[in-house]
Amino acid sequence: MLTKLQNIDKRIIYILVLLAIIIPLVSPMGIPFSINATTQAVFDKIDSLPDGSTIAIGIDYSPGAAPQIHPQAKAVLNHLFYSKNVKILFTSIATTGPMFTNQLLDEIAGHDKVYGTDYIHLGYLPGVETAISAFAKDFYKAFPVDETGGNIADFPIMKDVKSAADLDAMLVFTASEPSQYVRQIQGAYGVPLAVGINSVIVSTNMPYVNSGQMFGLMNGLRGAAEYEVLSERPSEATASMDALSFTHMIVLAFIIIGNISWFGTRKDKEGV
Amino acid sequence: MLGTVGTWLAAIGTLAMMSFAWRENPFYRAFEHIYIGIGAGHATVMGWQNIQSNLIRPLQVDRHFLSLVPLVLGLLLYTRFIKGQAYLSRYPIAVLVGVGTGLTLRGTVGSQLVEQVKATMIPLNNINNIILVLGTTATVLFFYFTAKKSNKAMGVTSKIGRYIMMIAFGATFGNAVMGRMSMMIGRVTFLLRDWLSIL
Amino acid sequence: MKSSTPVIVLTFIVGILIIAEFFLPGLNLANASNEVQNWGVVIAAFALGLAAVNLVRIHGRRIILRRSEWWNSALLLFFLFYMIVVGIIAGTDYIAYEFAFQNVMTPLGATMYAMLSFWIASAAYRAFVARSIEASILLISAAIVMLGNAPIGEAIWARFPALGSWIMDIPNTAAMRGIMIGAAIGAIALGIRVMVGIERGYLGGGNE
Amino acid sequence: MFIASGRVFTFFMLILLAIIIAYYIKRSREGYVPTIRPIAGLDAIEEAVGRATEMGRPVHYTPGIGALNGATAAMTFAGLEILSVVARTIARYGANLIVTIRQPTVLPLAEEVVKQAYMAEGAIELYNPDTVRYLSQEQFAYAAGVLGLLHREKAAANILLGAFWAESLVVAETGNSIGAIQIAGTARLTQIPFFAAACDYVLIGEELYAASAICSKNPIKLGSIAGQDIGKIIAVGLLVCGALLETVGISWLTQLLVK
Repeated sequence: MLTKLQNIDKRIIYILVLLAIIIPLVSPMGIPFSINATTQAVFDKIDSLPDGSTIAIGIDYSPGAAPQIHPQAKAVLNHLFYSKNVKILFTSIATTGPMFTNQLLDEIAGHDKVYGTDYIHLGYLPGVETAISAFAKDFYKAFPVDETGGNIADFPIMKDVKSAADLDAMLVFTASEPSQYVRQIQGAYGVPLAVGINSVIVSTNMPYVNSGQMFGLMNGLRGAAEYEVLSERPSEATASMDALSFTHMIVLAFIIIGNISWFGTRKDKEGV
Repeated sequence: MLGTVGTWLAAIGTLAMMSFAWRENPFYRAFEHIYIGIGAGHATVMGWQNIQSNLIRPLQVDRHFLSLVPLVLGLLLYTRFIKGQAYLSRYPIAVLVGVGTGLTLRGTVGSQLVEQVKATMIPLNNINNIILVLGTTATVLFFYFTAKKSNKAMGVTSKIGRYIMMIAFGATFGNAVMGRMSMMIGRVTFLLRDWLSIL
Repeated sequence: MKSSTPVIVLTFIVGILIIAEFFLPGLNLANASNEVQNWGVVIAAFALGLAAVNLVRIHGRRIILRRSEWWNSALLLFFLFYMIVVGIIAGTDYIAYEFAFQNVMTPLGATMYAMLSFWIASAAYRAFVARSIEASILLISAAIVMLGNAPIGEAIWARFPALGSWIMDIPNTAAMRGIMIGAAIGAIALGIRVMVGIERGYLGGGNE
Repeated sequence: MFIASGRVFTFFMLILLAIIIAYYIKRSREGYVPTIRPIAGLDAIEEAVGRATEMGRPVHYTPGIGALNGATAAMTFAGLEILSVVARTIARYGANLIVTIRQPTVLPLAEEVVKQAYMAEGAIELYNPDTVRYLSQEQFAYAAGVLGLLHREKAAANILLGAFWAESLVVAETGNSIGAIQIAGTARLTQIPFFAAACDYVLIGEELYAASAICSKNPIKLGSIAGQDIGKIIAVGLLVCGALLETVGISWLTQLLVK
């Protein structure tokens, strides 16, 4: 019996994980959750940006990471476009970034902000860290034209911004290497930086939060749900929290099963 | 109409990929190859756009003739197909390697060494700070490669280093569970809501 | 083989330029450094062509020789050329391009990523067994963080999120910092070895 | 000020490290060979190749998915260095090697490394131009390709050394399920736990960089490792002194670092 528990077919685990997602999505229970301090910090900073500030938003995730990060970006943009008067420059160092930026802008449509005056989509710049360092140095050189092909000097939003030194904050949504922005934006120009990232890279980025190099951080889908609650716009991320609970229970249950069976059969092993 | 076709296509692709978890099968193989093809094609198009904006535009519009240098370097990459001239392809590579090493050196010292050391220079007046300082020290010393085996002090610190790394690896793994599950929630939501309209 | 000295010298000069620009603004190297970094971007773009040649060679041969399941290689090449032709001629915002991007590439990528939920569950089941002190530490720390993340953990014990955050903030930060410091020194040493031409993997191996 | 403010200390730290490493390289040129503790994963490479040869199944190797012109470049270089040793071992045994590549810029390097390795072993006739395969620059398309490949080719060994992101667990868990011997290493901190859970041997952080020097058995590279150890002592010394000074309320050392 116990030996069987040690060698459960992986496919049974996979099916249970799927069920743990499907069932609560179909009939949600609404288990409450608390707000993490790092998400609160992102919200507080954005909420307190004075009118007329200029911020840059880096949309750097790929389709793979989108389910975790896209809801974060959407929650933040909803907050910015509907409750704040802040100028926003969208940039990207990921090939898939511009398409997600367009998708985000479509999804939050209905606001009164004007393209070119309140926000601008500068598009994609290749070269990864080199690209960040290049646009931080000079927006006009790095992005001579915006995503729509217009000369960026013709847009009123670009009038008083030349380089990263003119930014009041930068937010980056990425699943790869936020430290590049720490080096090139926060480190080089002292611009306050916050990131929305997928859960797995949170632990390696906590040192940057603790040392103050990042003023805040959003952790995966939960971070998105927290931001939705903070900005009083509960949406898709909030709805997924139950499924998150159940899948965690499945993983923990299998860890317990693995241990019980190992300890139960250990006697036999020692005999061998 | 096109939207519906798109959703069906996306749903079929999603199921094909997922079917790998059950077993490797022809359905998965077909979509694996489609995905590789599209991904590589997309990357090539992005590369073409880079050449447009960083090479052709500066040459044509700004008359920035220094851009001829990367043009030549880029073309030299292809000398590897010419017998006897393949060594020329090392020059563009040397530039790439130089840029990469330069960025590594200048970026790493500050943010991963000095900043981290500085962040750990904290007063030892509470248990958290003590754990931070001792834990960081022990972990760094775990990687000391030239220590003699007989060195007891090194043995103890490296053991503490191992334990504290185990805490970190467990935490990172546990924290990743949330992210990975979120991705599957995203896919299932797509199948149930956008495709089957159940939600 | 031609001498590799000029190549190493070139690597060294480019590397020093990038470093000097960062630390020594007095030298006014910013323009030169930007220019060279831009060259890197262009060269990387040219390399995509090499990569496409590799794909076409390997899969073209599979098709010509009618290797088993050659039709998969044909699918691959078809979609490769489809994207390249449509993307270059009509542009990436043309509907035929966006359609493939949004309905094939995006969902396939998201699904591959999502499958990690399966692998992570099976890996946890297999690996998180308290066989030794180290494995037990790993297991306990993972379990606490999971209970801290899932809203249901809060329902079980209100302090789980705080405990989970503490593990992430203190011991985890300590270990990650330690590894980071070590790895930084390792990367610097490797970087120096590359710049002075001791490490020549990029020249196709071989020692000094 | 000639040196950028805020980077003065960092600059001198880089110079100091460079001098120390150069000094040890010089010493090893004069015959000094440091004793270096073994790294378990490295010794396992030969065993893995041997097993693959016996079983008549290929070895899969990847130098990671990191780009050349970015901050993870060093990991890719380390991966390529070790590839040259692995490829030589494989050429010697006459086993079959498959190298998969995500970054187009890494492709020509990997091809060159493998070819040179076969030449060095006098086995150029065994070199197959399809050994090094570019899959796709799209991260998960690359991962999907590796999955299919591992399954179809039934790799006996799966060696992953370089910079990895989320695909690490996809590849390692599949390798585990087909029973391949797995050796993985990266300095990308977030991925180490997954390698630890699914692989037989893991090179953690700096071990990856050191491994490239150790497996080359080149005394000059080994010398630089002794230099790295001095660097660690300096870092720890600074850190401990700074913490102790902060404890008694003195913070000039902490301030010095931000100069």
